[in-house]
Amino acid sequence: MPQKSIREAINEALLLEMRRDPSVFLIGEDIVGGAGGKGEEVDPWGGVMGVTKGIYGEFPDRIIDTPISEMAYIGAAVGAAVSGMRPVAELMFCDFIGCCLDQVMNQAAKLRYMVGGKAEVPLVIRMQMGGGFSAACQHSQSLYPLFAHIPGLKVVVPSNAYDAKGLLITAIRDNDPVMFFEHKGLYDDKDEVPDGDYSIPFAEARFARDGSDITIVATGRMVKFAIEAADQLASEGIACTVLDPRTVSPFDEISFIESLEETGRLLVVEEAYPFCSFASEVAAIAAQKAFYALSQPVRLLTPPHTPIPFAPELESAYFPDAERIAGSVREMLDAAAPKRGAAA
Amino acid sequence: MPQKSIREAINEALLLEMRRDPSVFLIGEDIVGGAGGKGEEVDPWGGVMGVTKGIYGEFPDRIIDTPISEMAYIGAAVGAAVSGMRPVAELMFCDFIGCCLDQVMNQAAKLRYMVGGKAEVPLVIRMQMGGGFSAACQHSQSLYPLFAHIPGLKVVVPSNAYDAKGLLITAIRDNDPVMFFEHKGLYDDKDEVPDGDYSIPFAEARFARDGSDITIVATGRMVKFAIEAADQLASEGIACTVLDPRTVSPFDEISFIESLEETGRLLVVEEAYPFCSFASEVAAIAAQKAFYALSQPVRLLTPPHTPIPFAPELESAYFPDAERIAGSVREMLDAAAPKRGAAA
Amino acid sequence: MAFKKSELQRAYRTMRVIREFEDRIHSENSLGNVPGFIHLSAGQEASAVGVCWNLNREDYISSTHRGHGHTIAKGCDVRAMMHEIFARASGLCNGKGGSMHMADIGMGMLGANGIVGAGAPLSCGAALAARLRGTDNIAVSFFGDGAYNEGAVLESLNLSKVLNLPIIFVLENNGYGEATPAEYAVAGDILKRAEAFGLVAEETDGHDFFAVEAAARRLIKRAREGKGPALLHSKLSRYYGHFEGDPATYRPKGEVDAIKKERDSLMLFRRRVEGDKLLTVAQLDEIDEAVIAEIDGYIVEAKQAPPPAVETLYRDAYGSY
Amino acid sequence: MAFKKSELQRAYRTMRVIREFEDRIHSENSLGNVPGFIHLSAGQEASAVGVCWNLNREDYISSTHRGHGHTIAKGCDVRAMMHEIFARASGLCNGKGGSMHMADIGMGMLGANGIVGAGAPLSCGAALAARLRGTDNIAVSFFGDGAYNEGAVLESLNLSKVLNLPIIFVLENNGYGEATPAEYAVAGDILKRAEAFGLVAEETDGHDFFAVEAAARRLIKRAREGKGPALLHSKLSRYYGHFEGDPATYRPKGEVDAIKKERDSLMLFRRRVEGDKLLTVAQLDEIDEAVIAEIDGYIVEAKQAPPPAVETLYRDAYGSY
Ligand SMILES: Cc1ncc(C[n+]2csc(CCOP(=O)(O)OP(=O)(O)O)c2C)c(N)n1
Ligand SMILES: Cc1ncc(C[n+]2csc(CCOP(=O)(O)OP(=O)(O)O)c2C)c(N)n1
Ligand SMILES: [Mg+2]
Ligand SMILES: [Mg+2]
Repeated sequence: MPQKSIREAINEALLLEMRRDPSVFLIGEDIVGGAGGKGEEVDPWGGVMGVTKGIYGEFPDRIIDTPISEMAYIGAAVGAAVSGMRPVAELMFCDFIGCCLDQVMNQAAKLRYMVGGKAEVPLVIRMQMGGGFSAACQHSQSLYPLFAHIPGLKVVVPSNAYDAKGLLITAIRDNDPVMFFEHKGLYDDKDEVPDGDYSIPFAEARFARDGSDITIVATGRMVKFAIEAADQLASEGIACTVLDPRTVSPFDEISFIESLEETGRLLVVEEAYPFCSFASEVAAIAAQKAFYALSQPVRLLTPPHTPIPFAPELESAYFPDAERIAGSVREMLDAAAPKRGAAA
Repeated sequence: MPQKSIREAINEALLLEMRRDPSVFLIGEDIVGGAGGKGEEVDPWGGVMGVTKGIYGEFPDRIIDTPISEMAYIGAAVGAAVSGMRPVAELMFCDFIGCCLDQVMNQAAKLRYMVGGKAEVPLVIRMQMGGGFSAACQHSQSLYPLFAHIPGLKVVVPSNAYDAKGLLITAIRDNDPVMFFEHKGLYDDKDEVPDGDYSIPFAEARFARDGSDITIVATGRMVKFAIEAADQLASEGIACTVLDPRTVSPFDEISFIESLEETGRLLVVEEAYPFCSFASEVAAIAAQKAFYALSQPVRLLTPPHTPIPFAPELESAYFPDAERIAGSVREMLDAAAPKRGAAA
Repeated sequence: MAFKKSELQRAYRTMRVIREFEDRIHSENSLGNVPGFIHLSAGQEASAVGVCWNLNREDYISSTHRGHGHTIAKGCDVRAMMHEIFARASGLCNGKGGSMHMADIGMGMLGANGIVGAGAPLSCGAALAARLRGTDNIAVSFFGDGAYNEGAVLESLNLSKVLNLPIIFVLENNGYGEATPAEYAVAGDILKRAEAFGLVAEETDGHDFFAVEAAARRLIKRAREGKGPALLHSKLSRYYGHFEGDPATYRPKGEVDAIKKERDSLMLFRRRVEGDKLLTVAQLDEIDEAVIAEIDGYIVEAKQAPPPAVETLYRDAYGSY
Repeated sequence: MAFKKSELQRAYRTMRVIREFEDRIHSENSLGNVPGFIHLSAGQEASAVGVCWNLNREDYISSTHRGHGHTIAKGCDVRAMMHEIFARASGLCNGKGGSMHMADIGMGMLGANGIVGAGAPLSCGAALAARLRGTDNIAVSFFGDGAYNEGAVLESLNLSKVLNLPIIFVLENNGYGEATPAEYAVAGDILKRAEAFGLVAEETDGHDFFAVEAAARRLIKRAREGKGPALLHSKLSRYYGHFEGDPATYRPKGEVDAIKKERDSLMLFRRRVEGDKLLTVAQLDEIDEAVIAEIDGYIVEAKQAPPPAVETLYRDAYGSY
């Protein structure tokens, strides 16, 4: 199967869906670039990370550059969705949600409910997230927990190219507003990705590794690090399950609880802020619904409760990495507590 | 001691601090009312709930009505705070944060950190929250978990008049941005409130009831319902601790864990959305740090993961109430599981 | 434009329905019969009806917290609206939305809105959708003088011109945003603001159906022809407080009474059609009576209708989850 | 205004420092020596220096992602800035902020900003603070053509007029917001937009220090006297890509070269002061050489300076927690 990067996988998903369904269109800032200008290229940018590059050639009318007016154009995407289109809007960095949260939180998320189900909002908002670029505190956030808190939104956080394509296709075909998070540090990560169209259902977690000693839940870039750690630990005789929820909301509770019933131990690794987070949510679900399966305290490996620092040395200490994941697992397994699981 | 409503307590805190410190000023929409107009009263509104009524008379220059431009005036409050003032801004309903999140999340919350500690943002944002008025999905939210997720912000959720006054005074004197949530359904609730100034430290939970059978954590209006439930349960021989964190961020982990060590059981009652919430956070802390104290699964009593409905019948089914709290406690105590606490 | 008699009857009737709808909610509310936050548009009927007169079902409007009039003018089911006001399962939104969230997408009504200014981007989107589909449909964004200072509205003005959207912004200036006079809150010049964004802008007498209808007609025609966005500044007054319960002491004494006496939209309409002998007093009275009976019927019925079943609480957050 | 010789030297020197700062970061960045996202302001020096020429330390400015020039012009420590660029403990923000968050509150610099338009409300606040304190200090908000379409900026225009704030909005129009031409994104007329909000608005040649200085002087004087807010439209160009790494293929070939040849801010300054015999070529060359050496020294030093200690990561989120 062909190897493709996440960037290519997303580009392909967009093109395939635009070909399939004329109501799909793209809107965002510089997702083409050079609008109305005198440069030589027709789409000099294709987004700040080049993800939408090349689409303009095929669909010049269905990829729209806007002024820097997030509230207006994200809101326009909501309005277009309610009135029958399937917009895929790009919010360049999820950090910019501060400029348009209302249209997402109070309009898109609530519209269907507030009219008693008599409206649909088939909208996708694609956003960059994540650290690792020394992009500092306003361009490195992973704000999906904030969106996951809001009823009415679905939240997707792919960790690899295959999933990115299949989940984006599902997102576009979904009739609810879907927040689609792309990690800026993963765009070049390659993976086997079929050329044709395929979709991955929401709320189906992926078992990236199977192992009976511990369940590591991780999303986005953290999946990569968790896999690295698991592979290292495997060579030490520690068998880790790495569970990638893929969709944060809805969350695949069933797979998660099943896994905990097997392993009895939970480590959640997240790149997002820790407080009132998805990591907290996963731990809370365990404490509610898999309590008797747990043999020892749940552990969360997350950044500290601070903004994201600029200096590379600080930034790399800020985010969890494979080494710290492995370290946490070792500490958990070393902990004296007897395994409780089946006893209860 | 005089009985005062939360409305009065907040008004009093504002006045006292304005008298004490000339850098304190108020800014918001219609917190005076009638600006530049020809009505007879000088401050016909004093805010949509009358909380700031009467302040204009004493401080006409330090209570400022703005156009309906949340991003600009909340941002102006941030800018004034950084440049040496102590603004208390009112965001009429916390639901409106969608129009100004950037200034709160990316500016106020991060400023101190991004300049290496060489700035201070002594800003308070007062906001209404909460349901119970059939005000429907855009005027009934309790969005404090969203703010608590953001490092750099402090989040205060008072449940009674005494606390509201003392916490607001602390908030105004604090050098960090403080999000102050006022439940619209509690404004008329009365309590003993001293006339003078006093402050309540952050991260000091209040034990509203003491009891060794279960710890009920609740904030805002839910504290009232939890107390009601606890008093009812007391008459049935069930002894509940009702723990009111008062400040959600920072959270008083110490009191919380101490209480769990005594009771071994945790019920969290929240009015906010459930997913990635403060309720999840409290449960997660228990699962991490009080695991061996817990004798049975943690339980969360929250609204469902949906927007807030309009119809009174739906709304009252949506929010937890005293009866459901009591019901949950009874179910938990009826659960067969043996108390594990000390054994581990 | 020459109106047919039946058209005049329909226009008057719609305005009268709005007035009666609002007046009756006002009295029901004073009796404590109506749940939630209510903002009434009595006094502003001519603007809603005059603008929507030029719209098809396939055109979209977005509205505000003060949205009953627009919703009625766009042709939504008044009976279902009244049931919604009373929070009934049979309401327009099945009792889930209430006054601030009246909407009927199928009728081209994108919704009242609890967030000031939030309708403007939504209407931009509906206008964009119309353009992408290649239809000549347009969108209208109704908002108030207070909303003219919201980022969402201001950005939308610019966006609409950049994308040459078929949209009309209807600024219904009733002189106040809550308790704050427009003269205080709206700096500079209202028409010039829109013009500076490249929009065509016109002012009209929002109390006068015929004036509004004519101005809206011109602007909407342009928009349908792909000639771009416009702003209509509709000057009018609201009769009740900002919300039900507001004593409106920020208004000078007698302000509302004077307007009622001199510039009432129904009175002006009557004066014109009676004067021009287009409709008789009797014909108009008949409409009044019919409307009074109609609205009363809805209220009687709504009061007895069942509330939504509690299970419905859990539905409709998602199409699937 | 007649400038003293020492003033001319200082103005030229500051512009030269900015240029050299940016040019050297550009080359260091090409070598992979600079972390993070970098936006350079080479070409825009005259605007930053011309405006800040009229400010006191107690006046505040807010800036943008493209903020080095403003920060230098406001008098912040250039050495500490370079250390910040290289993410050092000795940096202006102790290595926590980087290029996009350069700030020095004590010097009246409220910060570069990673969020387009976000500085405008902050400056409104600083202006309001000045007014509340009864000083004659003012605030400046620098932003770009692209930012002129952000709600935060548009709301701020209105707010500044409503509150009669002592603030100058300096719209630095370099023709592009990222890859998007201003002609596409900014609908209508730039000056009229501000005027329609009630502001005084002027246009100036942002390449020409003397033009900018004079225009800013007029507007700032008004603001200090309590006569209200103004907008200065400063037309200029950036020499590098939007961010470091952007090949800027959206610009017509030769656009930048032509500007460098004809409208370079340093060249124009030299032409004027040499022509008017205010400074000699030798005096100006001497400044150039001194600045080159100075900046080079900072870079050499910054490269060797220690990074922030890892423990500092946990500090500074709060004053207390
Ligand atoms: C974003 C936001 N800010 C503030 C409010 C509170 N609010 C509701 S209506 C209103 C006044 C709106 O004034 P205007 O636009 O003139 O409309 P009118 O009420 O006069 O019809 C305000 C401030 C809100 N609902 N949303
Ligand atoms: C709210 C927000 N939207 C988008 C961006 C991405 N972005 C960074 S700079 C920029 C262009 C800004 O253009 P302009 O205001 O003209 O400033 P210039 O870069 O030309 O100096 C954009 C879109 C951002 N940082 N913040
Ligand atoms: Mg109004
Ligand atoms: Mg620019």
